[in-house]
Amino acid sequence: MLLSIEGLSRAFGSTQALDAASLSINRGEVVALMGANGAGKSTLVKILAGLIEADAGSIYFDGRPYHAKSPAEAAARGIVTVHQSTDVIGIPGMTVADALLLDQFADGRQPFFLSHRSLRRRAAAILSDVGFDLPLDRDFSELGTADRQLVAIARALSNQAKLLILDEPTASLSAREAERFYQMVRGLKARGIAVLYISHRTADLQALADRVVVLRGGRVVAQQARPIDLVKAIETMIGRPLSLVHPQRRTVPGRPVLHLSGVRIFNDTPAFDLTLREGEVVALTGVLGAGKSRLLSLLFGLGRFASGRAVLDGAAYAPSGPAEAIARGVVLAGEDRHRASFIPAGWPGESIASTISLPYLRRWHPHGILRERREQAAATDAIARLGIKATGPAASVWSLSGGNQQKVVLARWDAEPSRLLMLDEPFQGVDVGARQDIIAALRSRTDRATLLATSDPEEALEVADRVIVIDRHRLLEQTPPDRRTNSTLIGARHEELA
Amino acid sequence: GGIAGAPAPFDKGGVKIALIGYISAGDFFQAYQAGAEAQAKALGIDLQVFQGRQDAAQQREQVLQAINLGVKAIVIDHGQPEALADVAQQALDKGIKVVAFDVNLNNPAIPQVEQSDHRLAELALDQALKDNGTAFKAGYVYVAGFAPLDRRNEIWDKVKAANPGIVEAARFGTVSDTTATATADQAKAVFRANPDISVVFAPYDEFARGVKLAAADLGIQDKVKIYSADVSTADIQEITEKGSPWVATAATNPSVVGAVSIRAAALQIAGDQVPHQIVVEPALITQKQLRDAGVTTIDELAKKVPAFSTSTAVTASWIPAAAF
Amino acid sequence: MNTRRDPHALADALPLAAQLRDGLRRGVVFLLLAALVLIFSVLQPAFLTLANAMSILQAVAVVAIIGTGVTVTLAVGGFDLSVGAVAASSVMAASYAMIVLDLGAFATVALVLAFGIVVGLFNALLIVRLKVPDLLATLSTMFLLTGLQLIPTAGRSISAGLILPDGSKATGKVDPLFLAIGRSSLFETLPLPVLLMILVAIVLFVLTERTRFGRLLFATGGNETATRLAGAPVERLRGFAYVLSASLAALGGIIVAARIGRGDVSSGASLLMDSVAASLIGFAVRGLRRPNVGGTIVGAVFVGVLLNGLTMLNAPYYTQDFIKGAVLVSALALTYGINRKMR
Amino acid sequence: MNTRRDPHALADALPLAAQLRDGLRRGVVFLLLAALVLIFSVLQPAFLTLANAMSILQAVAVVAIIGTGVTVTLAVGGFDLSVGAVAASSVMAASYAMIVLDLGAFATVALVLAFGIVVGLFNALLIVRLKVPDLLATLSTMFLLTGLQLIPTAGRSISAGLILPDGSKATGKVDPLFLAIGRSSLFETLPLPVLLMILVAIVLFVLTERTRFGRLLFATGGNETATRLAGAPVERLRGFAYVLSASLAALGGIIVAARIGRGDVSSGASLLMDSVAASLIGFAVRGLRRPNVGGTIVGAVFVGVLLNGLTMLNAPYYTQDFIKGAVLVSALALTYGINRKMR
Ligand SMILES: Nc1ncnc2c1ncn2[C@@H]1O[C@H](COP(=O)(O)OP(=O)(O)OP(=O)(O)O)[C@@H](O)[C@H]1O
Ligand SMILES: Nc1ncnc2c1ncn2[C@@H]1O[C@H](COP(=O)(O)OP(=O)(O)OP(=O)(O)O)[C@@H](O)[C@H]1O
Ligand SMILES: [Mg+2]
Ligand SMILES: [Mg+2]
Repeated sequence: MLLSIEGLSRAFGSTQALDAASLSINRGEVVALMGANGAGKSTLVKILAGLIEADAGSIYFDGRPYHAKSPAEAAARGIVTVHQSTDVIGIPGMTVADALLLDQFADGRQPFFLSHRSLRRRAAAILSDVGFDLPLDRDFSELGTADRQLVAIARALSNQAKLLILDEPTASLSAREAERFYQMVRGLKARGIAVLYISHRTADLQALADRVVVLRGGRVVAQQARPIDLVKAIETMIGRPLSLVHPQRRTVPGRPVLHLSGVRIFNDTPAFDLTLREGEVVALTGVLGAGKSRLLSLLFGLGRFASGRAVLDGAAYAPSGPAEAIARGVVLAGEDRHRASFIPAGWPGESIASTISLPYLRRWHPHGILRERREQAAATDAIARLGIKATGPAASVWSLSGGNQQKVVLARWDAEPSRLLMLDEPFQGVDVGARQDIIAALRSRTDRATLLATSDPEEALEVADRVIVIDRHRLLEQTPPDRRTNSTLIGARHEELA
Repeated sequence: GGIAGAPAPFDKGGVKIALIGYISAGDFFQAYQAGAEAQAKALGIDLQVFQGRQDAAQQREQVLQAINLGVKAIVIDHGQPEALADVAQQALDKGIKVVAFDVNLNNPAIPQVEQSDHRLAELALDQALKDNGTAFKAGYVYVAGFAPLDRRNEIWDKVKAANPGIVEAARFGTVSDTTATATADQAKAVFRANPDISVVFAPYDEFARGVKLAAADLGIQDKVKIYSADVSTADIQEITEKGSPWVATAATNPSVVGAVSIRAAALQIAGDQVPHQIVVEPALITQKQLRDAGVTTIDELAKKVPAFSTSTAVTASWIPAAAF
Repeated sequence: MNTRRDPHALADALPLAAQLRDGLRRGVVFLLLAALVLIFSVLQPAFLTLANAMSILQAVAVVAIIGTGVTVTLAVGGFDLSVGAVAASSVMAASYAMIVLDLGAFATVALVLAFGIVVGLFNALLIVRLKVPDLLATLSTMFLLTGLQLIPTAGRSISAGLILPDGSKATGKVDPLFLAIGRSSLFETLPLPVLLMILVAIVLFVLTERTRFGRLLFATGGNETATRLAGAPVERLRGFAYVLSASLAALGGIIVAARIGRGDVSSGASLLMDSVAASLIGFAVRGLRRPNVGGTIVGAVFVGVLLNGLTMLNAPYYTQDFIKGAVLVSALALTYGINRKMR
Repeated sequence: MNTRRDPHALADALPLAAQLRDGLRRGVVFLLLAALVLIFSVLQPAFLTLANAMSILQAVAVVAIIGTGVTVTLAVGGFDLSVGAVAASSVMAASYAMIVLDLGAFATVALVLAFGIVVGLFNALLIVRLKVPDLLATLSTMFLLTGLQLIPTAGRSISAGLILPDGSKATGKVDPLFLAIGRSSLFETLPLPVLLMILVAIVLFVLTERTRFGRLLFATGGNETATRLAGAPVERLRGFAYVLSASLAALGGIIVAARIGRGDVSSGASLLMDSVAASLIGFAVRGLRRPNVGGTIVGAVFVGVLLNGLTMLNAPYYTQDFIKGAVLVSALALTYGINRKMR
């Protein structure tokens, strides 16, 4: 046995994040850690990674007691972690190559004196080992969420780990990168490296897990070895039966909300048309870097189309910035919650309530003086509706688990009516149960159009009335309405494009 | 052009002299510089002014730079002797004349121009003793580390020792962007803690203005008397104001000192001897004197108190008077 | 520059010991202040009088007013290094307006405030339009002003009868009404500068802590991108902060000019340091660990009490800076050092 | 093989105009510097001599050395406000060591450097252990030192024959060997302070830009959490930066003491401002827009050339600050303002 954990507990204030959890992993084994949002998975990971300390419990690793006080100590013992937050991977202002080599700078695997060329060569070697394609000389801050995850994975895989911990490494990867990633993990497994794996994507679990451990309320409530019954595991995890019925497509599409005609994202990319109607949910899918986020941000006023015309509710639409877009009823929940939605910890505005209220300050506090009660009410409502696990509306978003943070972002843009709701990778880290609830809520609204971008074709099929594939900044195909029969087709299309 | 009848090289003009100051800001130094410039102009001198900006290391560097520029003489205005002595000697070695104002370079070849801080303090304190007798409670405004203040302080210590009846009840002072108001804030605290102070010795006009402001704020203008050093147009107005507690100040005219410094340099270049010690005598200026003469600005002061406006120190028939 | 708290730290409700620790952390500046007042009053009865309290407030009014401006720039995630220079050049500008241009008190005040606004707009232009980093932009403005203020009078300070560079004599004089700004008191007790400080403090406290505008200011400072994506005019908000801080600095300069009654040459460096100190000490007040207007005022008063008391006790001036530093360090150590166990 | 459309890597495949703009942005400080040198040489032939070049470097050596220390603290995301005070008190400490304690040159240098290290450790303690924000911690250290340096001599400057507070007279004198640190030149041309500056610059340039240690310093400043998670000892890195900057400030103080030959009471405020200015101007050098040691040195030299040239042209001191500010603003506007179209 490589790792064995006995009775591990950890509380944050009044929240018992881990409650005497016990767990073990063998060499060469891939263990999937399942659990609803806020179940305590990341807390367990952080303890193993030497980031926080446990209140009680014991850990044995590689035959010796284990008590890491810093990430450096954890790495020295052979535990390498990819954390859930994409904010803690690289350094804005430094290159992607630097981000790939960061832990080698820290543990001294790199020579003391560096040259630009050797640095680039080593970084390229790391990338080619894992078979990812990343721009080495670009500033890390310019990378999208998915690219950041690739950096984190590549870096972790380049380490000499005995135990690799992956906390939602694939949350925004597309099928192609995910498949490449599965191969890598299997390769590690063959070399006897153990993997502790956390994901809310059933595809991942199916492809990789030798064993699943289900965590609920900080306790281990079930374990399964192969063959794994995922549905059963998920039901244990969320504590209720999973409805596998896909919501049906509404028959009456409403009035057109947004109409794009002959728009081009760049000068030299093909023009396309697109119409979004009231009451419909449209999913935009495509490989990593295909231009999903770019299209959404153009619609949100962050830049202009190279050509073409947009009409919103019958009037020309060319927003000069988010302020105007929001005023016109077009809103966007960005894909990187830390950068795009949250105020830092310890600063006014970090609470759940004020995170939700930020775009609506004028509406909710019409006289200029803050009325805390108005936003508390909205937050309390969101907490109940989306099942956000938090101590209350005044809790800091930084005290929430990753999935619950994401729910706060969704709650923000759902708090007031809009004409076009755009969601970029909305379900990152959101557990299966919550995702179903959110999807149902999204689909129940007929007063607006919803456009969401996702790199996971399965997810697109699960949520949307219409799925649009985007590739190299052109819209490729609008699939016919019957989604289930077409699911394989989209998957195939995806492969072909990639 | 040069001056007809003047000894070489002043008959041709264009003689280069460097003026290297330590402190750049403030009225005193501006007036000093203006006097020097006026005298230089009258003598057809090409005056190169270096700004020390209160940086002794930089001032030292500037002496070296002046040597490199090939000037005929260097006037050093204040500074730190330790930082200047060796470079001044280097200048002398290269045949460059050096004049020092208010910084003791301790070198027989360097004439020392002095406005005599000791004399300033003596004049002001003598007047204080005359007005108040030899026994009183005093407040003293002083910040160590500023050479002129340190020299004035020596006299204060001497006077106290000679008159045991003088009690220094409080010592305060601060030098900042707002010296006057900051000193006023301190003075208020001091007056509150020591209501029996009747005399304040503030040997720097900014200090005196602060103390006066404090006395006005507390409404005790008639209970204290302020004795200071230095003078400016604004000071004259404050001294002569109705009910002003600021009764006397001792001062030299900085422009005169500036002109004297340049003349000392010029005479040396022309080959004349100048005394080693050149003292510009300060004058005592009392409130009564100013009011009686109806003086409101420094120019009027210069006109009405000739001792204040001219100095016969180091001059020669060929040297035209400077107009300032 | 890292003024924010660690995103992984927390402070939830906990056992009594922890609550006490937390209370101490929040109250430490007030406790120290009370201790100082107590000690000074015992050693020197004249300390604890209304008149002396007013003297202390009068002494800190300018620094407090300028400090609140700095605080607002800190709130939007910036930093205004030019405030000292703005205040110093406002002193010059006010005297110039009256003595050389022969303006009255009202015109002078209007002119100087307009000057402050222009400087603020200039800073905003550099920072918001040209994207120059805050420190860098305000530093160059500082140098610019330090030089600029001296040019009209060729480096001389300004008082009635000033000889201008062209040789003529200035004819104006300081308007007594203007002097009243710095020298008169309401009901013979409350000095006007203190009143101004209180007004500024109240207005800015409400603005920053109790209005949606203040929320947006802080949000901009916390995460500019997120705030822009929420539809806020972040550029205008940041620009506003610089215009505000420069205007408050100009107001501070007006008060100084009215106190000293002439245009004095100075770099404003000590005004800058003292007002920055006030806003930084403000971080520790109530354990907020962030810029806040209330804290800035308390911070300024704290330093004022210390210096006034030490002067009354006739402590030599050279010990005052040291004691100021020592008291500051203890306040910080207590505010920030306590409660580290919670991680 | 990157087939992806990359909106930000457009620069390499772009029209000539854009490339020129980019070149201008990177080179603007050098262009301005060249222009200044040209103008000054034409107007004053004595400007362009080796001796004057050395004078300029000599004049900026201290500011450049202290500035590189500030740069390193900026690199780790901090800011050291105490460097001016450290340098000022090092001047006092050096003189005290020789004149009062009667130590020789070597012992004095060792003592003062040790003093710098201790101050750096104190800052590091406040910042790293007690989590006091950098600005706040170094500001209080600044006040502490400004006061502390005055206490041993009761506020007096230190020169041979100093009367101590207890009435006795100091017996030591300044060691000529010590003075040589500030006053001697290598081969009669290269002043020792300039040599020290060059050494410091080279060592720190290599350390920060060419070693894995330097990468970690910048990484700590850019994203401390990410760097810690990668296994780097971020606390020690930040501590190191403060110890380094205080030691360099102490070295700067040693040079100043050796140049002026006595312990002069000063606040160090102008040293602080000038070295901060040098490191901030450094941001604009090569268009890097981040702290960098090479830029700091260039920034210091830039200001040095400007002031030296203006002095040679007999520009009054009050125009010098203004011109300094104006040149700074133009350099910034060009570095940061250009290329905004591209986004
Ligand atoms: N720093 C913190 N402060 C306060 N509470 C915290 C903190 N970190 C975690 N928690 C709480 O601990 C619980 C477990 O969080 P954890 O991050 O381990 O969940 P998770 O299983 O990783 O969830 P997710 O799937 O959403 O990532 C949550 O209720 C969360 O709110
Ligand atoms: N706001 C942004 N800032 C910087 N780079 C961006 C931004 N938006 C997109 N990009 C970059 O532009 C390219 C186009 O990506 P875009 O994000 O539109 O594609 P995507 O299909 O959403 O892919 P991803 O899964 O990476 O988000 C990518 O290389 C991405 O890194
Ligand atoms: Mg998690
Ligand atoms: Mg995307």
